Amino acid sequence: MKKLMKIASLLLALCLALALTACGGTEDSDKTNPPSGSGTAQAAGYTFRFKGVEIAVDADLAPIVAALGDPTDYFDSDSCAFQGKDKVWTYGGVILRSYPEGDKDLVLSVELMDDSVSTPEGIYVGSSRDDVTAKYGAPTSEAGTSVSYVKGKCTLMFSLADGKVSSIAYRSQVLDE
Amino acid sequence: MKRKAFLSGLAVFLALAAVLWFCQRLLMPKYQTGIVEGSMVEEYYREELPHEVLFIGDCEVYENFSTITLWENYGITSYIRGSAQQLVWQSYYLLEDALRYETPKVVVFNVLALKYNTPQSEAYNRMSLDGMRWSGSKAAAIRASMTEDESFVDYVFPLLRYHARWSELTGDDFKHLFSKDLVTHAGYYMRVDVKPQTGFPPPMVLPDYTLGANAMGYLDKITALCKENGIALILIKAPTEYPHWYDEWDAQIVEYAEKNGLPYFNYIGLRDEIGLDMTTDTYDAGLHLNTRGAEKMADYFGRYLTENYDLTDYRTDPDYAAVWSEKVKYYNDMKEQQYAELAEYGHLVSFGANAIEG
Amino acid sequence: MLFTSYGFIAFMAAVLVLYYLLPKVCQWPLLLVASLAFYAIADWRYLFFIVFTAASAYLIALKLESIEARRKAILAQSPDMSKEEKKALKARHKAAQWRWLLLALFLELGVLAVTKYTNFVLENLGKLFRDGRFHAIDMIVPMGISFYTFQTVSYVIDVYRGKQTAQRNFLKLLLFVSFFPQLVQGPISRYGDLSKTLYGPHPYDGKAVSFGLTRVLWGYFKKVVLADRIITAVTALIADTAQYTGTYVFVAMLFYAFELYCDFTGGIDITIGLAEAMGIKVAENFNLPYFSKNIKEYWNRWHITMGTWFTDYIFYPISVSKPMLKLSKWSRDHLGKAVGKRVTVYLSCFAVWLATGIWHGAAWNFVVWGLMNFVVIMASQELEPLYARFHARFHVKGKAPYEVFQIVRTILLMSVIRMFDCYRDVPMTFKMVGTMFTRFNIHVLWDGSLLALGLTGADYGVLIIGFFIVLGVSLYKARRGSVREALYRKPRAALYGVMAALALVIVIFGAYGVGYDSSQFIYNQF
Amino acid sequence: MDTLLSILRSIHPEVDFELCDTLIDDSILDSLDIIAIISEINAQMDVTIPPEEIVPENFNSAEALWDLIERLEDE
Repeated sequence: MKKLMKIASLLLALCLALALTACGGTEDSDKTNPPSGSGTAQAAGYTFRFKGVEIAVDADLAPIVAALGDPTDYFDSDSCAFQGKDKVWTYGGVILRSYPEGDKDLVLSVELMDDSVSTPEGIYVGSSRDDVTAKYGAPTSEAGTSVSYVKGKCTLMFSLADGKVSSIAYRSQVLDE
Repeated sequence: MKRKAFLSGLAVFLALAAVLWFCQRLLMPKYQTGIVEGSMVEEYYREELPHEVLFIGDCEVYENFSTITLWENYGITSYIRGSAQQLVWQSYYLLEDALRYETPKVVVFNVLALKYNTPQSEAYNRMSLDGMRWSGSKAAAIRASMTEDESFVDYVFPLLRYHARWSELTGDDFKHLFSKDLVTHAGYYMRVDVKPQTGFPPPMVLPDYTLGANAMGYLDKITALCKENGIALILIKAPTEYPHWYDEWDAQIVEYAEKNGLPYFNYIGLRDEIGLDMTTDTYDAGLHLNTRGAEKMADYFGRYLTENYDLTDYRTDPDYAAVWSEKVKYYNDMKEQQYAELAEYGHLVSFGANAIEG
Repeated sequence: MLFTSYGFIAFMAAVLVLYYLLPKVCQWPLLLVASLAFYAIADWRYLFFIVFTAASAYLIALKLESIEARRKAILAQSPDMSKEEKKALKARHKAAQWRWLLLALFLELGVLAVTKYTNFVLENLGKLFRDGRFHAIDMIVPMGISFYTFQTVSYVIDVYRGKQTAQRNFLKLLLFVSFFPQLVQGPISRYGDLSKTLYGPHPYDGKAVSFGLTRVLWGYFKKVVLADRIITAVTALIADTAQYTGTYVFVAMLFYAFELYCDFTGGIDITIGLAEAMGIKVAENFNLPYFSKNIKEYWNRWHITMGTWFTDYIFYPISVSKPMLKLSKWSRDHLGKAVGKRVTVYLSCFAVWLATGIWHGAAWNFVVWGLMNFVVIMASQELEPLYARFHARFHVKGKAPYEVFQIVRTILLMSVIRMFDCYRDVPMTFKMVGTMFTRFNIHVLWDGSLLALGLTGADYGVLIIGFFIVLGVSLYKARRGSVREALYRKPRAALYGVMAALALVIVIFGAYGVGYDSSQFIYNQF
Repeated sequence: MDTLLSILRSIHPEVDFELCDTLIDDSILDSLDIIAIISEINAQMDVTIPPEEIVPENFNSAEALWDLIERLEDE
């Protein structure tokens, strides 16, 4: 019994000490982390920065298109039997597509069609395949004429033609289902 | 005493079963107004006479071919076993199901659905599967179609799926508790309004243009099933351009058709020959044809059918003529009603999106 | 396999039917097979953990008993032993038993500690040192490990204390440890209790089966219709701490109190009802806890089996241990009688509530939650003389309005403390509770804001009616006793009718299936 | 026995300990009372009650408790 008590009291003291120090720790980290559940940029995956707006796949589209201003082209289509609309916004060489989820539209994909824009890592249409692997490393997957990198819930895809990037797409994994 | 307890238990159990059955009828969506696509699969079983031509596939068949025109112009008896976003395996099992009732001479399959290789959406699954009569085909169709969150039991007892509708019941649910109205014309979904095609956004670049192995596997099964039953299979791609049908996909189908000795027509390139004008012949800016377009399409396709297949002209058969004249009447009545609504309101009010109840 | 899955319902039905169809000698083996299958379906690797725990308890319990048997044999062989010699013999054998007991505790609690608390310790070390040396690792936590470990520990200690003879059949002991209805969320049964009815044989008894199934249905009603419905709003409220402050926190608190009650008691009703239908008596875990007049009473009526476990195996051993008694004596002599009397109680209670908090979850929230309980219980203990004087003066004790006041006070107090297990972390909880007093937005109760939490008016209707049904049944139970017995005295169709009505209500109004995230039983994770 | 009774009375003055034999069953004594009693017995009578003896049968009445103390003294 004596031994048990000794162990128990030691453990108690340890817990208490930990409790005091760690509480301070939690407080600190609280300030650096944004509140969870705010649902904006998904820090985990690749994101694209365009006109100062951070765009991540599966993010709510409404605030993004509001911040981007008037598109050069807009298209929407009813899906069969009214299961929501698929929408496409075009801003010059950038195409934004959405899919309906509940009563919101989420980002399905962002496509970079010309060299007026580049990824935050500096790859643009016309970069060579070697440029891509230099920046992003070995691709997660390769299929036909494209290489893909998966990070978080985002697939970053480079289509290649004649050894050069012909288009770039940030794709939601919804597309692979 | 024991017997009495058993009997009262049995009575209560039967009463519970009856109430549950009634609730199930009440709570299942009726698909009578607005979203009528959910009624299509079920309506097939109301057909009295067999058909020589059977279409299977998604909206690209049930909105693009007027079965009534096929009858009126060629005496072809046809039916469209279509449903919204019908996936290839659903087409296969719906065909298998149809073969329990009849053996058509020609089956027409629209290839767009081959782009989907995996189960997609619970809502569409429900519309394509709930209406099927129970059989091994239905069970297999369910198993092939379920998304991750779905369970088979929900199909066996649809009440488990639709129980939460108690707070959203509408007049239709009571009115159509035991009887439903026809919503299609031998499977054809009528829309007479016009919204011209203006253009489509550039198609998405894909990482891989190979059609999925699962989807192509079911196309193989459709081909084999038709061969087994002596049915001629025709592959088509409807003349509408959106969702985009990639050239890479088309090449694969051309190759497949050649290998299997099947005719394949991509009607996108044949629009001029058919006489389609996408400024007047579509009701939703080019996604689907309207009735004007569907009649042109049917006339063109009917000619091909009569020239190439040994089909019977049933217009002279009094039994068929009687049944089909009713269909023609319903078709013309609905057309008249839709045109009247267009004239009065400028758009349709009891059909399509505007008719969806609150 | 969640209780609310179709799979579990089918599993339960199959076991029940087989249970009465097979010969009676097969009943407990069937339960063992079912329990292991239940566990293996969740993850077959879990089986290693549970078999290890059961096997170590089995072997050590036998060892403990053989040591005691040897002592008795020696005593019998030498009847002329002196009292001192007997004492020395006993001390020697007790010491041997003690070492074996420590080994058992080390093995069983060790598995629990490693699987459940490694990441907690690593994360906190990571925060402490901030040099990336420590980070959480991927680890499997066997389902219900806290529950079955506690059951096993109580078995070994009871054998050690001589209150229980050891089970000689390993498979029977394994069934006690893994009995599937109570595997994931308790109650924490004692071997002496459960073993009386667990192994049967049980001939078919229509009354027991219909009573058991009625209770199962009642559990599903609370769980599926009420708890799983209101949880949508609770989740919404605690997820957005920026928007939902002030009165919203109060709403979250009450909703969570209702949700937790329905979820936990509902789950226990399913467990006890299912066992009852098989003729097995599982200890009650609740006794109308929300009718308690103070926190101490509340903890005697809520999660009872956990409370008595902590009392019997932590509180008593610590408080009557020699150092504790010495400490108490010392403080009495040096610090006065008042302190001497309190020191034992305070220290033991502190230990118990710390342990209770940690047992509930590996997070600081739970530690603080446990200690808050400790503080409130001690405070009410200290205030008791004051209450006594107040009661003597105003003669309100026992009067209905005052009792209602006491009950409401207890519920509110418990609900506030419980906020610690729903918000993200400890500082956030303090902040949110604080906003209840600093932000005045009581209008959200009637301006339609509550309809933006994921529940429709119809949902609130179901919840309100359900609340009154639960309240009515509880009041009946408190005043007149068993509702099922009352129904049983009426023509048989009455009981069957209630069962059918419950089934119908669950099917139609249950918050399950597509469109509802079927939430796990809250207590599964403990 | 008198020492025991005075200990019990100091904790619950309102209870007639010579008559009552349902101290635990009727929840007159709670766990806090029990350890107060045990530590008083330890202080005043020099008998240690081990945890395994804390069962309802031993605490339901003053008499049962007295029997327990005598038995423990004897061992």
